[in-house]
Amino acid sequence: MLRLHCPNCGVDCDETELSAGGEAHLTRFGPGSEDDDFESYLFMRKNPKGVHFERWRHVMGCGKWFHAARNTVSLRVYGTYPAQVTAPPEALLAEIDAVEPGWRNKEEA
Amino acid sequence: MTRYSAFAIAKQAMRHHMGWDRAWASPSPKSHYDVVIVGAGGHGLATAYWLGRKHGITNVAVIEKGWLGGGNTGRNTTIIRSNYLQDPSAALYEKSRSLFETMSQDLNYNVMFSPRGVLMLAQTEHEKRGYLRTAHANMLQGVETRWIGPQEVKRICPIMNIDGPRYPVLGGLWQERAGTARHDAVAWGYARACSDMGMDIIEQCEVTGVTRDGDKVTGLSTTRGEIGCGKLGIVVAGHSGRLAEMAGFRLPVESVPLQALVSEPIKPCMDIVVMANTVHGYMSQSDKGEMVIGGGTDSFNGYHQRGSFHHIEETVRALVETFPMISRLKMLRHWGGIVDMTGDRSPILSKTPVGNCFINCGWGTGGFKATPGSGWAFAELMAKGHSPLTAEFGMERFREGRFIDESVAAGVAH
Amino acid sequence: MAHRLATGGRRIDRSRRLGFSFDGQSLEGVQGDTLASALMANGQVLMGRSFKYHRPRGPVTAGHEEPNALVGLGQGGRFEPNARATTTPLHEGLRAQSQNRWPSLKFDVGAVNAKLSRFLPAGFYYKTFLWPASFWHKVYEPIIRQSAGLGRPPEGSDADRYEHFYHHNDVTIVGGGVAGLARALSEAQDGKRVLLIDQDDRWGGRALTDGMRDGATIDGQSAETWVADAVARLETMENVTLRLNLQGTGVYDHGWMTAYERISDHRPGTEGPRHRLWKIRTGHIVTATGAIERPLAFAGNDLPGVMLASAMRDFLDDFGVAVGSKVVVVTNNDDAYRTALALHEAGVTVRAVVDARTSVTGALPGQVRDAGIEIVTGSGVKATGDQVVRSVELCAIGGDGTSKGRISCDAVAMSGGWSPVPHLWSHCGGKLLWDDARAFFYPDANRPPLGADGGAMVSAEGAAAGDLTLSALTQGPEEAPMRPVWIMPEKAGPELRTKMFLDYQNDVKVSDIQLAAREGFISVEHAKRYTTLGMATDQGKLSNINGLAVLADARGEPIPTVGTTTFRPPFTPISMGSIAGEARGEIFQPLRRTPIHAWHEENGADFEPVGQWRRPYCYLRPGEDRHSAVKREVLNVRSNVGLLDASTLGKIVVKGPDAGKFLDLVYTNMMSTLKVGRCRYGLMCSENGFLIDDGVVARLSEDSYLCHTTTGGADRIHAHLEEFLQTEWWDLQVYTANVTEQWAQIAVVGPNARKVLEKLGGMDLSKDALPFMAWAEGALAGIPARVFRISFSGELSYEVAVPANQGRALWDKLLEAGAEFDIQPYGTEGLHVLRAEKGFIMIGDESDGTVIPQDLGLNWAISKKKDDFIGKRGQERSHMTDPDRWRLVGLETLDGSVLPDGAYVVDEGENANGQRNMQGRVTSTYYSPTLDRGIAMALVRRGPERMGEVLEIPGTDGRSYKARICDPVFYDKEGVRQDV
Amino acid sequence: MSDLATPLNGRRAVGYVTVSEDAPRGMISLRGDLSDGGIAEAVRAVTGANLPEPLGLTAGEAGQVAWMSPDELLLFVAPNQTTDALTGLRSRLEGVHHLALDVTDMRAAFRLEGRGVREVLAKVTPVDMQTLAPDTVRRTRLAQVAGAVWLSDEETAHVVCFSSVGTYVFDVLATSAAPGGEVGVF
Repeated sequence: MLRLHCPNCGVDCDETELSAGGEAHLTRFGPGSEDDDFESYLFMRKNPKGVHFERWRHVMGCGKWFHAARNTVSLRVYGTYPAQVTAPPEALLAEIDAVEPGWRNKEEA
Repeated sequence: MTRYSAFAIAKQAMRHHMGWDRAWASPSPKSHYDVVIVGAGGHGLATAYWLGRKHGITNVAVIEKGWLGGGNTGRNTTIIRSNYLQDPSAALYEKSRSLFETMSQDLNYNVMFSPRGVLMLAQTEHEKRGYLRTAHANMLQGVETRWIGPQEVKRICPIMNIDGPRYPVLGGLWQERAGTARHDAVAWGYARACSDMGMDIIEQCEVTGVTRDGDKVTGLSTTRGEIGCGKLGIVVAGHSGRLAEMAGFRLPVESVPLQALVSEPIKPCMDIVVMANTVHGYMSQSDKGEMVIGGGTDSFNGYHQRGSFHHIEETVRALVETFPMISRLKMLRHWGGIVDMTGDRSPILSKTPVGNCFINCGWGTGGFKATPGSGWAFAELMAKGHSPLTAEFGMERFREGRFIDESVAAGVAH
Repeated sequence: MAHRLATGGRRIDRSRRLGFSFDGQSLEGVQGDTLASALMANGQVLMGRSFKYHRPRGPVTAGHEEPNALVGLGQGGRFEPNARATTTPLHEGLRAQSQNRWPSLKFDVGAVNAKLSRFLPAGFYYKTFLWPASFWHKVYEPIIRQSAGLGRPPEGSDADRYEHFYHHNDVTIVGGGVAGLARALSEAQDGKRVLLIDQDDRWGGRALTDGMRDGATIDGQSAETWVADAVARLETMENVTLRLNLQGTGVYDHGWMTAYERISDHRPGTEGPRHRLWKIRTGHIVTATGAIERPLAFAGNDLPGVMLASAMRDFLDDFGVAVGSKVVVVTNNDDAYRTALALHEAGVTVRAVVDARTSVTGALPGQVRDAGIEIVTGSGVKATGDQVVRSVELCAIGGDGTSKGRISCDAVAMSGGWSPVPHLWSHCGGKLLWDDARAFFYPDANRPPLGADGGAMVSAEGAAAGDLTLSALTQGPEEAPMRPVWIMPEKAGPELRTKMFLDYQNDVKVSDIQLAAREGFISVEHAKRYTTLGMATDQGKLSNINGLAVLADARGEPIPTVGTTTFRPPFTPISMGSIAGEARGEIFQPLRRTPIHAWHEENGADFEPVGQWRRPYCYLRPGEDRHSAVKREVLNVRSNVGLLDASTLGKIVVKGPDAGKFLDLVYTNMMSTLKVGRCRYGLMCSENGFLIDDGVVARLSEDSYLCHTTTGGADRIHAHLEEFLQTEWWDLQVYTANVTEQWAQIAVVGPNARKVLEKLGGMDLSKDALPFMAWAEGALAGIPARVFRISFSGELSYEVAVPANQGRALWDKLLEAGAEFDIQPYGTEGLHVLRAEKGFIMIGDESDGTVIPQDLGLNWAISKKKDDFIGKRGQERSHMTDPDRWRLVGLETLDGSVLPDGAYVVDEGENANGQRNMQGRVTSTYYSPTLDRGIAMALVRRGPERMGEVLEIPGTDGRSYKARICDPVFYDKEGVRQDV
Repeated sequence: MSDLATPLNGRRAVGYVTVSEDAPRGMISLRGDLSDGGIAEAVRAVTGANLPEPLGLTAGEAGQVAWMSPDELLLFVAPNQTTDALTGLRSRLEGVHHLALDVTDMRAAFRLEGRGVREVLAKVTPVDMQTLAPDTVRRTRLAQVAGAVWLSDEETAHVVCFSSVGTYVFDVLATSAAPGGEVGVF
């Protein structure tokens, strides 16, 4: 039963107040894009066993979307941040580096 | 291999059962096999079994990170049915269901297939239309199902409250030869049969890398050494993405925990399996007497075999409404398994972009019932490079927009 | 024989006598008894039958870990099977029944299984019942099912209610013994918000029994004084919540816990909930859950009267009940000597203490010797008896069981040592360590369950942490090391091993585990599943360690290598009712009601659930069935005027400088060109290209639109819009609001619609003032209203939206004004028929999540001018542009009959999997009252190119229908009726 | 507003906490950039109240203002003042990107009174009801639906939900407040 901090309203949300929105920072591919890119956008997911950047909506609260960095095995939450960015904040990445060195390599692989 | 029979038991009883053999051997890995299957769950073992039994390929290893049958094979609610809507699904699951009919005899291992009937309840007009559609499709697909009215529902499942008031039962889709089987026994039975054909089942052996020669797979690195292979089959529900990544391709798959629970055992009160999709719950009673209840999946990625409690709550709430008597039963235990969900919630049985490498994954919440059919079809695909049963389940379907979507009729789960 | 002593019993009040019954026999106990203590006070040790062999069983514990003494409690709507007699507080009028026996507890036919047990070893069923194939389901399985199970099923509805309760704090401490109390004090003094709970009805745990007996001191005080003092101090602290009768049952991620409160089980029928499930969100969890004593595996260890040593002294100390009058104590440790002393002091004869250790020197054995009780060292036992233990035979602990003599007795106290209770620690991944000397698993403080912040989420305290002597806190007697004994005697032959029970309830014996290992089920999970060890209702609390040790021995490996099975919640079984909570009956789920709902209820509405709404399917008049009611309603709309409560339709306001641009992205058609005051039908797709919703968009002003959605679409589509606004196109200046419930919306439909509305007065609704596909704002009958001239039936039609709280008033006024035209409400089925007659698609019927607008001939609603809209790219994929796709057509049966719902159109031949080829399916099929014949819409391969072709459609009714492909618009093809 | 109808016609249930439907109030949803001074000014003009802090509730002589989200406020005004207030807001925000709507009829509002109000709410919402400060508005889950909760004092709590589920929420609260269900920990 997760608890995530909503950066929009400042509330620590119970999982039952949230809805999950899947992997974060996907690039939308529209008309004219390559089949590969479009398939990736809709279906290919990192699905990592480890650090995952994901989207959430505080649906039973302020209604706003936000991002979270969470480990899918330990469920440790490294932080939450606004939805209106295309990449995780550097400070957050550094914090994850400190705890899980090498996680980026796993990510790239 | 000692044949199992009542006579064998009686004979052994005289010597305090000291003479039974191991059910399956536990060898060290050889350096090379014609085929290596990663994952000694039901599907992996069934694949190996049919490779040997039907295609004569017995130089096979099935390697397993943990203990055999320890993944979703041993964590599901044991339901077997084939009343699927779409042709490719109906074909695959019906093949599977028909193989369950003779599995105990085929394997000389009682897997307790119990065709007690599966009933999918309709509690809204929309759901009713969906099941009528499935009934029509099944008729043409050679799957025996029929629509039954509320009074017949009550007759075959007296503990159900069919009068609502919230969601009165409008009837249901009834598959009489669907049912349950003993999940662990399926894995054990296959393991014993594979071992008997000379295949190696290697437990406690984790894959750490996939060896390739150009764009072809040649072997595996494992915690028990290098193992070469002619062909590689990846059958590792919940961990498919990891293995695919090692082999060098990507999968349209996400992993989530799926939950289930059982009550304390009580005397028989329900002979069939009931699935109530409007209220999201399904239930059967095991031979031990426990009410076996399926819950929902978490909506976020996770590899923790726990899941969130509110799904348990939703399921139990729904079933108390449908079966009021369970309110005074007690929940004995609840647990979770990791399931792979694909973009259309149907499985992938496919060649991959990597030569000699095949993938069987994405069964979502419905894998157990497919075990023998999945193995049968995947073995054919691996042996021959093509199987009519797997033809529509290729991974290229997502790119083409050619989905096998079972949710369209009535939000069917499991 | 078991009996109540003349004195003693810390929990009972002998002056308050309580009548109860067991298997119909009237008995008496006293206030404070459990059912188990009361039964034993009446000499009744036999309380149940085991699962597989139907062996006679009495309680083996005095607490929550009890596997044997399970009974059915209560009756009717308050019947509960499988209740533990050891934790069931006695109350006046309690009715209990024994279980899993027939015809009676004493004479159980099923006990024949015990005689056949040699033929029924672990997993026997996998090896037999194989022939003939059909016999498993038809013959063998029903027999097995009938003899398995425990209690009888409850019947009908539960008479009680339940509830949930959320609690938040910094620290939750589970277990109110000395360790838990001390931790609570220290946490509270640090200013933390502390919740301290205990499953028992008193604080202090074993310190109040064993601690007092030992004369142990804590901080110089007696245990009793210290506990009372600690509780008193905690009670005065505002940041502390103390709660008894509340059992910590599950630990979940991120500091979430469940706890189970039994409120009225001991006073059935009183007001208030029966159980309350606590949902606790806490900063840190402390498990101070103590330890559980282990049985010893000797032959006959399951006979009634054989009991854990600690349980025997609990019955003595707490309830003044002696389990027997001649007791033998069997042990491998010093603790059990406390039982010998307690019994002796209470005047019960202790025949001997049999100790597996060859040298017994501790302080407690010393006291036993001083009391003149014989101590037999280096020995084990086997117990004999029938429905109660009669004697033990002594044997050398290291031998094969050769008898060294017999001691008659009527109770045996056994102790195999103690194990910390690690369940809560382990639920969320806390790891365990093995202590070889003391032979138990205990929490590894270096590998705790981790919380959301990556820190330790759980810590263990006291006995639960492995500190069994409480030496850190209490000053009690020193105890000498125990001697792990897993099989007694150690070289017992097969005959004896088949009588040594590990899992009592499931009848798993030492021989079964050894058989499993022999057959290769050497993984602990395999052994568990093969033998059912630990799968009984006590979930292995008594059996796990002994079973593991036997398995390890069989494998020739150390115990920690074998490992444990996974601990799963709940700690003890909890009622399904408590999990469902308040959600039952009327409040099972939210029932959404429109402002006109009450009228529908009062006027014959035959409802159907639509999402969480309940909408009238039709309105039944006396003597009507559904079919005739729908027919009447449809004809009345076509010829006259009907009313539909359309309030459930979604209404979303989209406003801002970029509103038009945004809607162009989310609809397939162009919305930015819509003129203020006009309406346009629009389609929405998913990124996959599939149709997800449709509805009419009205342009309210230059920068605002009102988007109508389907009933089911309101929340979903609003979320869809917000998702794209917030996470994809956040640069757009657009606000949305879901105002579905602000408005009651009533469709006034039929040739007389205008006349009815004109009677209300207030707005010019003429064709010129309000043409088709326009909307206007004003007041009708004095009620502020928006009137949309849109039609989903092909008739002259107005949808009138008024503020929801005035919806009922408008409805009443419309009925009144329409009376002279015989206005009639119509339901959802009439709505469906009317639209189908016009060939209008219905989301969920013609579309099912795999259909793109192009399949439905809706290309006219897909803008060619736009570069992008959600779904456009998806629709470009190869399968979506396949000319062989199934596309929408009308179907008319050659004989006018109605096609079956959900039927498929067949094609020649079969596919590679032997399935009949199909070339289409019926998406909507109705009897059309207007045309007096069956009409249908269908998706057919290249359908629109095949007009006039006759198709074959087999029904599950055995008929094969023939239908001709036609235009899906069956009625008023020119559309003149709606545009008048 | 000409009619003071409410979704539940003033229902009331007396348990160990009294649950009753609130008297009618006008409600206006206002979305906009709350950091834009114009919004604060317009809100003050029609309610007399200052802009609340996040999760806050402020009061003025003509109404209350509840913070709903970073770009949304809910204004409470006298029932006969809704139209005027709305008009006032819209005219003051001419040219400012915003959305102001009358949402009076889409909501049901309840009042809980008694010593156990925190406890009764703790049966239905995952919010920490023990520490929720008065005049802090929590939008959350109420049993199975969305709603908002705040306390005006230790013995008075307010609940707002969608009107279609008003009866459900009322029944859930009344059940939670029924005698015999006292928990007694706050």
